[in-house]
Amino acid sequence: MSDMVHTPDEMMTIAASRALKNDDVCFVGIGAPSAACNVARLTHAPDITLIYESGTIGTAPDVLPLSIGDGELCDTAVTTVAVPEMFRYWLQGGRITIGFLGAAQLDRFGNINTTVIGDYANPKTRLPGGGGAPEIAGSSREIFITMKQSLRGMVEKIDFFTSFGHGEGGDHRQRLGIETQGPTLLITDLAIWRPDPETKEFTVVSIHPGVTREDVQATCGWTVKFADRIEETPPPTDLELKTLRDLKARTKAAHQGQPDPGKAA
Amino acid sequence: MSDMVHTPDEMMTIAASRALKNDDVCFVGIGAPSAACNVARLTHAPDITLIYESGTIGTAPDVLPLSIGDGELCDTAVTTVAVPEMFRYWLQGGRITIGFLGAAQLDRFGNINTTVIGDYANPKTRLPGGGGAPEIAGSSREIFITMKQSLRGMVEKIDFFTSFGHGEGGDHRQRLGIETQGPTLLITDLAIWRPDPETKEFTVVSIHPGVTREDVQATCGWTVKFADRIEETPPPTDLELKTLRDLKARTKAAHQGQPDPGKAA
Amino acid sequence: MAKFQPLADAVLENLNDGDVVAFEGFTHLIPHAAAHEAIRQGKKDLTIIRMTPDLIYDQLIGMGMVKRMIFSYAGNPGVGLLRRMRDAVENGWPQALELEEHSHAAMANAYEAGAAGLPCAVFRGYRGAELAKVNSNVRSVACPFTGEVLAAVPAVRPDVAFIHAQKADRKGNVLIEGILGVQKEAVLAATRSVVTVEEIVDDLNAHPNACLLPDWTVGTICLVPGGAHPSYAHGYYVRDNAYYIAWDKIASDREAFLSWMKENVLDATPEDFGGRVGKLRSAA
Amino acid sequence: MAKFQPLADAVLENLNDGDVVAFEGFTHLIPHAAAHEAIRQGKKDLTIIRMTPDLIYDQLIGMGMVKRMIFSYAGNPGVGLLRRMRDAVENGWPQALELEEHSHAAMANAYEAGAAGLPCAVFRGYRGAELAKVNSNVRSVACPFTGEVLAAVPAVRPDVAFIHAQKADRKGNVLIEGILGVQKEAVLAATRSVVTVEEIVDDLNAHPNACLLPDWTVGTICLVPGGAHPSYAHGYYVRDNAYYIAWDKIASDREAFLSWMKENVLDATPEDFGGRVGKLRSAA
Repeated sequence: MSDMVHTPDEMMTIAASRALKNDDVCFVGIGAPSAACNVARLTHAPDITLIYESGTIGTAPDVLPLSIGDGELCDTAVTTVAVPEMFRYWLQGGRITIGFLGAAQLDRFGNINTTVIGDYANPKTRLPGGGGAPEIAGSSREIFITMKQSLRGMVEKIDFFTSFGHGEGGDHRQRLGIETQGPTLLITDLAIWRPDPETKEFTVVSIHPGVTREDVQATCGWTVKFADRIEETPPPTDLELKTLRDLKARTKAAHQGQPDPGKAA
Repeated sequence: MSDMVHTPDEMMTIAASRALKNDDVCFVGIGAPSAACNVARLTHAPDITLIYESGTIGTAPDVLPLSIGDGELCDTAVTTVAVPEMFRYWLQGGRITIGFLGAAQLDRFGNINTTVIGDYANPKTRLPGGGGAPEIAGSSREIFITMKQSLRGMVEKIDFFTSFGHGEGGDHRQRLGIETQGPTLLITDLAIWRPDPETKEFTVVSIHPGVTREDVQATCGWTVKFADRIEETPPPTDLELKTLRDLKARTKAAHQGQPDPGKAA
Repeated sequence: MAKFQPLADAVLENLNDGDVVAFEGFTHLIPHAAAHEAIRQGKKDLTIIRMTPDLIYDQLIGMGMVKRMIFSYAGNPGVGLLRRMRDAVENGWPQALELEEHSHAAMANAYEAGAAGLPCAVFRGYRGAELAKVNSNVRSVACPFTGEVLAAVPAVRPDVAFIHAQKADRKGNVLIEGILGVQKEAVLAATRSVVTVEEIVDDLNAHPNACLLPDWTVGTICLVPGGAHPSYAHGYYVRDNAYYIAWDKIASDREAFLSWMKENVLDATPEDFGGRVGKLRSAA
Repeated sequence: MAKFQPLADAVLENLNDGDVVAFEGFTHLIPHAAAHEAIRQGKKDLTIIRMTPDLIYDQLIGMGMVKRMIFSYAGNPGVGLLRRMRDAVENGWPQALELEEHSHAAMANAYEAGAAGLPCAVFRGYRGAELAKVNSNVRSVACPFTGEVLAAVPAVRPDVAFIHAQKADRKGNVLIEGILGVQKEAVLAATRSVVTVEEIVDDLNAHPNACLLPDWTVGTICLVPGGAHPSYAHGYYVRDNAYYIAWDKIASDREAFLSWMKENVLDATPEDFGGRVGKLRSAA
């Protein structure tokens, strides 16, 4: 256990990194998933294969990319393929073990919205959209989701099904002919959740150090289901925390050490 | 006109080479088509783009390849793509102006058989099969055919429709929804043939020097149609003949100057 | 056969009001200079296509040039939303924007199908995804062997595609290296194409299997060093991440946006791009 | 994660009687050594797949190991017919051979679909071609946007694929350069794979967009210098065209064939391939 005080965000990223195995092949989204995947690579999973949808396969960036296509990803990749090949041979081909997604809105069954808040035709807020998520959710063997808890984000009913998790729960995936497992893990800044084997509702199985059940419920828009036996997430180790912070520091330096647009011209 | 005596085979290759333009993009078959395309490149069409189905685009071999994938093709190509891309982006994509085919059996409407002699299920002679021909015939803007005349080869009825020319003639291609022009030129060792604008039957429009109408009919299995006005094919020029012979000589030296299998082990 | 032209002439000859146009690039090699030239020429009623519309699409939309956008992820990657696009979708400013929205897999397959001369792309996708319900261009076919229902979307076939590449040779063969995106597909799928390049060289010295567009597949080539800025050109200059971060603020306000556009686009030229990447070259 | 093994062990562990197997190569990099090892091990009842079955398929068929062949062009390229295959098809010697015959476009698309995890490939093909009438695996789908009828064939999904490549690194990443054929697709489409290579190196020094199979996509790697002979390995040795020409005569007679096979295959080893390419190296 680390003597350093860690933030909930750091705990989230580190808990997510621990779920990844050395032989996983991860399709990595930007933000928390990218940090978690690279912390795993820099600690317990040195041979993990990280794939970004820009076509970089087996990449090992020294700093986190701001986008999914920074030059660093290609420079350090085993190979870089065109985007149609990425989606056909690599994702649809069933080669991804873990698809790592974030969410603007999430429901208890792991369905994700990153498209619109409000009505699709007349949105209150137009979000970026699904990008790779609809097929990442369908073709990866398992889906891990990571997001910070909030009443706005973890909702009873999402406004738009950008990507399908367990739908209405139970065997809904199988009924649609989807053969992959779907969301098997949710890591938030407060807890670790796994789907109930029967209902597929996300269930809290581990709570991060210093967090209470009440905290978890207070930042979740649905009535939280807790497992019979709940563990306490082991706090970040010194190595984990140092690795994450060093990575973030290198990233910050890299992203800010360049001219700004007002002066560049 | 050349003082050198040329063979009918040479006349065929050179007549075929003349039909190619500097801005053509040719999908090249092995044998006479390959020689004709390279003679064109080495004489009047230096910028012609030659594509072999092995994926080599814009190739300029110094010797004729024995196969469609000799190393020379790749060494001299502008680029080399994988075979699925070749058939999807380049042939099916409609980028080929001239598909150049040979034939084991040919009928008067430019339909080609390279699959079997006799019945498909119980063939008298099993030939190599179509390879790229079925889609070359469909996706190239025009098809040129080159073959030596013989009663065995130019037949009333081919045993198998490996690739579709003008079918039963007339608008048969359009009726099948094929938008490309199909066979527009047949060059044999005796004559040059073009399809009749209406019936699409191959019609002799030019006869090679020293060849008679009777020669053409004697080596063709259907009743030959001759155009109202028939030209005499200009004989090979010194440059054409020298170019072709030098190419063949370089090719022969290259293909024989290597160990034979009995001694190699 | 590729033609060599100044960028202004190439845009004038190739991009018309009402065209379906793709300024493609996947984080890498985004054709900013070409889009800025289109903005200076004030083209109208465009249908713009891109997997990842980002800053230049925000700019085209904010300048009122676009009636419809076909896309799969409209964000400022790693930073946030596209505020000019949001303003058009949410408030109709400066004009309403029609959206045809897909997933990345659908768009990538649709470009591939366009390059391959097919009318549609067939893939495994959209299962349980609600886009299939709001986009009538998401349909399906059944596999005639297994019965599996697969998704189908129309092929992308732009009137004109703009891309930025590292190099062309003097004949007009174009080389792209690094992150490739769907740029080769965009050019092969389009009726016309304009390629801006970092440099024109005697010999590309290309790997035999590199991503290369032969000269006869390319319409026009324009020499515009720095023309991908603030995105990057692998081997030439790095991504100007600070610019992307700063864009969020510029685009958040209509007046700030318009005055930035006047200063940095309307009153600028393609030649300005070279200077913008000066400090970014050393890190490449 | 790729495993490094002697070829005999790799064939023993990966190829079973009754398997659907592809020994792929498109003129370049044909896995002769792997096929010869399969012949020495006397596998039976194989279904063999290949776009361009040539000498090794003639040999597998002539040795009575094959019940079915899926292919698109069965010839000795530039030389003529495959005489052992003809004998099987025309005379049932040494046993009957079932054929599933396609066009190149169909096979290339079927490999692509196999690598892409699809049940079938969709393309524009077979129009007016009689193969569509004699092969029940040529079907069609209608484009749901234009109504155009497109051809469909089942994806190729071999139990095991054998290919030959130039290099692997010590981790097991495999590099292929030059004429690429459908080898990458064959490995990605197959359940198991064996790759013979010319050499194993510390660093592939690969171009970022080269054709590369990451170690975790490859089953087994075997070091077999010369293993593509009489085909060639770009950068290592040239094609032994004289061998292809000579094969025509060897294969024309059953006894000549069998005695050649005994001497050159049954009584030989993978290590013999290195010697066979000795004189061909200098020309590469």
